[in-house]
Amino acid sequence: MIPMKNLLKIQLLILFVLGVAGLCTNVMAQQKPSPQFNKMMAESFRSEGIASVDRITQDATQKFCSDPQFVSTVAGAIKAQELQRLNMATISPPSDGSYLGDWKSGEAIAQSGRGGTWTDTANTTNGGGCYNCHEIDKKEISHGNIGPSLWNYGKIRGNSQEILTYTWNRINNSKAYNACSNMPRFGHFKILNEKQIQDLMALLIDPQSPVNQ
Amino acid sequence: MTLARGIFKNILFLLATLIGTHYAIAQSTADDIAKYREMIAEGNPSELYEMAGEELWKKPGGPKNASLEKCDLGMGPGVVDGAAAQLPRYFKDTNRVQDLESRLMTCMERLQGIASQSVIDAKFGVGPKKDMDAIVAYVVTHSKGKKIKVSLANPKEKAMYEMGKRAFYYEAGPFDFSCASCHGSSGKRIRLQDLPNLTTHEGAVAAWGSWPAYRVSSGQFWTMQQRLNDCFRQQRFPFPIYGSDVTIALSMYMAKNANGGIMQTPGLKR
Amino acid sequence: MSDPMRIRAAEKDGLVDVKILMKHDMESGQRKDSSGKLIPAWFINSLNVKAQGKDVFNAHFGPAISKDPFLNFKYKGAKGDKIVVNWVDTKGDKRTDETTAT
Amino acid sequence: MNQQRRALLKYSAVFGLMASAGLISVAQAEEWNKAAFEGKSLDEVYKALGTGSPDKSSAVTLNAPDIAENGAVVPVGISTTLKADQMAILVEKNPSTLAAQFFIPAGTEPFVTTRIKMGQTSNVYALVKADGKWSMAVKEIKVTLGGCGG
Repeated sequence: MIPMKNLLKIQLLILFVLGVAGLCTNVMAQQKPSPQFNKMMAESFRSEGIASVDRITQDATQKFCSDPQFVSTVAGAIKAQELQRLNMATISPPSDGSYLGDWKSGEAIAQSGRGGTWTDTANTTNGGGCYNCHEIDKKEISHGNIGPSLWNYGKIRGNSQEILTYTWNRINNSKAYNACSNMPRFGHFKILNEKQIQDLMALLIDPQSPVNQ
Repeated sequence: MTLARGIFKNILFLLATLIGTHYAIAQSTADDIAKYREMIAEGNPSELYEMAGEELWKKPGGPKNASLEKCDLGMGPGVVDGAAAQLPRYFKDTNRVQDLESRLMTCMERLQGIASQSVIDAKFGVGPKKDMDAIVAYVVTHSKGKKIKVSLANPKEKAMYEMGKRAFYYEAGPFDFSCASCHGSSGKRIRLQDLPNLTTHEGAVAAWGSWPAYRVSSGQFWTMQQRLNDCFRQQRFPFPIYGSDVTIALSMYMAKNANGGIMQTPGLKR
Repeated sequence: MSDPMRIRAAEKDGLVDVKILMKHDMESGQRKDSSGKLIPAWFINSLNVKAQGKDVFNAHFGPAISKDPFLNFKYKGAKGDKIVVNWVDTKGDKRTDETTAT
Repeated sequence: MNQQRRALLKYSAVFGLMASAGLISVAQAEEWNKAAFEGKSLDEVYKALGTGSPDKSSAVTLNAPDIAENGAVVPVGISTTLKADQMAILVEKNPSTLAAQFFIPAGTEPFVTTRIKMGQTSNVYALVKADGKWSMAVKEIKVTLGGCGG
């Protein structure tokens, strides 16, 4: 493992290099607002069940990430840092001070992709849908690859406070580390509750979890 | 220094091995899935919808008791062969860019007197949408093997493409998903389903060229409208209105990216 | 009212390759509707195929045959054979369609 | 013994009624084996079909994928080098074990392909009856969870 501080340094270095290159070639601003586009989006959707039309409204992070050309510029990289700080500020540590719950429940949460659609209800128990994108327990061969493999997550990284905090934060609000991460902000948007996140943490980090065998 | 280099080498080696084994496992699973798909490929139940659709196309129906045989899908009244491969396109009579379903709604309304709203309001797979599914199956079967060929010559077509591209990257909702979250890079999967990269020609041909399709998981024939509807559902977006501009814009974006590819419609999907 | 089948029959080297697609929900009796109620079983349970008036294939199905059933078999025959397919389901609905071997 | 005969009588009565009502053609009147199709285990189906315990045979081929992307549609084919007059597909872990039974008249190839539903990963058996004796092939088919599960 490369220590976190070094990672930051490397990131800054990359930023600097990008910056120099960018100054010469890349003068790019955020995409212009398009009234025609906004009109289309406003007229093309309707509310259905729990999925109401206000979901079309974007927050600052979503707006930024909808403009991949700008994201790839220097100005974009600077903006990303600012949004990451903003997202980091939304995270609270576990209220009972405990990071690890029950890995068995965690596995069930990782398997379930339910919740949040117009065919769900407010009472639907949401899943994390983790296997949609990640390999976790190797026994589950039906896993996606949009995110990195989490097999042996705890075995490789251990369970230091640094790892606990990082993992907790990442599940709660992945955009605190990567403004345009593909991972939903499970804590921030209350997709999962604190107990569910503790259970997922256990699936990843508990030495007893099948993930760490 | 040398120690650090040694560790670095070790890590590299470890990584290579890890990736290697993982790749091997993933590959054998992929081969098995490919065999499964090959085995289900013959006998596409879309044919059952197509048969029903041909009848609906030729049979007088609706309040005006007329058939759809004079419907202009862009290549002249009644021309079905290859029509789906050139949609969406701009239609002068409606002054709109239309995809297959929205164009068929125009024909059903004008020729047969079936109100478009009744099609829009119907649930998928029932009533007028059931008829629509069958008619779509019939029309797209007659574009099988044809080259995808949409035009951006008309400014409205060009504008539609640009808005489709913008909509493709539009991130919103409680999951922060855009179309690009799943379909913006190559070699990605959800569970075991390969996700076509719709920003590339290859990926766009794979997707646009194989929908509409019969889905074995639901045992239903899905039009592109329904395919997009379910994408938005899983994206945790609100409900896209049937035949609305965002669905047509995204279709135009995909079709344009797929231009030159071959239509394999109707497809057969998991 | 049942929907028509799609039957394809092609002769090659003295064998007629018959492929049949049937339109049927094949409800297993295990599925629940949106209100959580069990949907009763309802499926095609027998199928008969004749070529030139003579039995060439019989099948009995349980509830585990997929929706919109597919069947493929081969018999010794010739181009121009008249093939008639009959099915009956558990409610007594039935359907007959025919084709000519090519 | 008595009970079995009574059940059989009752069954043929229903069947006769169906036949006379024209619900089934005479050719189809090869009995739909209710007991077999309601069997909940391999043994129950073997018993109802009267197969004894079929031997594994390399002459029987079960053509099916190792992994099914969707349990709702699993392609399964049986072929054999034996002179088969009956074939059957059994799924060990399905609620009803017997999926299909096929009758092969002389002149028809001992070959069939269809598609079955599987609730979960299970052993699938292809049974073939030739010269009055049943033999079989078996294969495990994995059923995976597909889609986003939403």
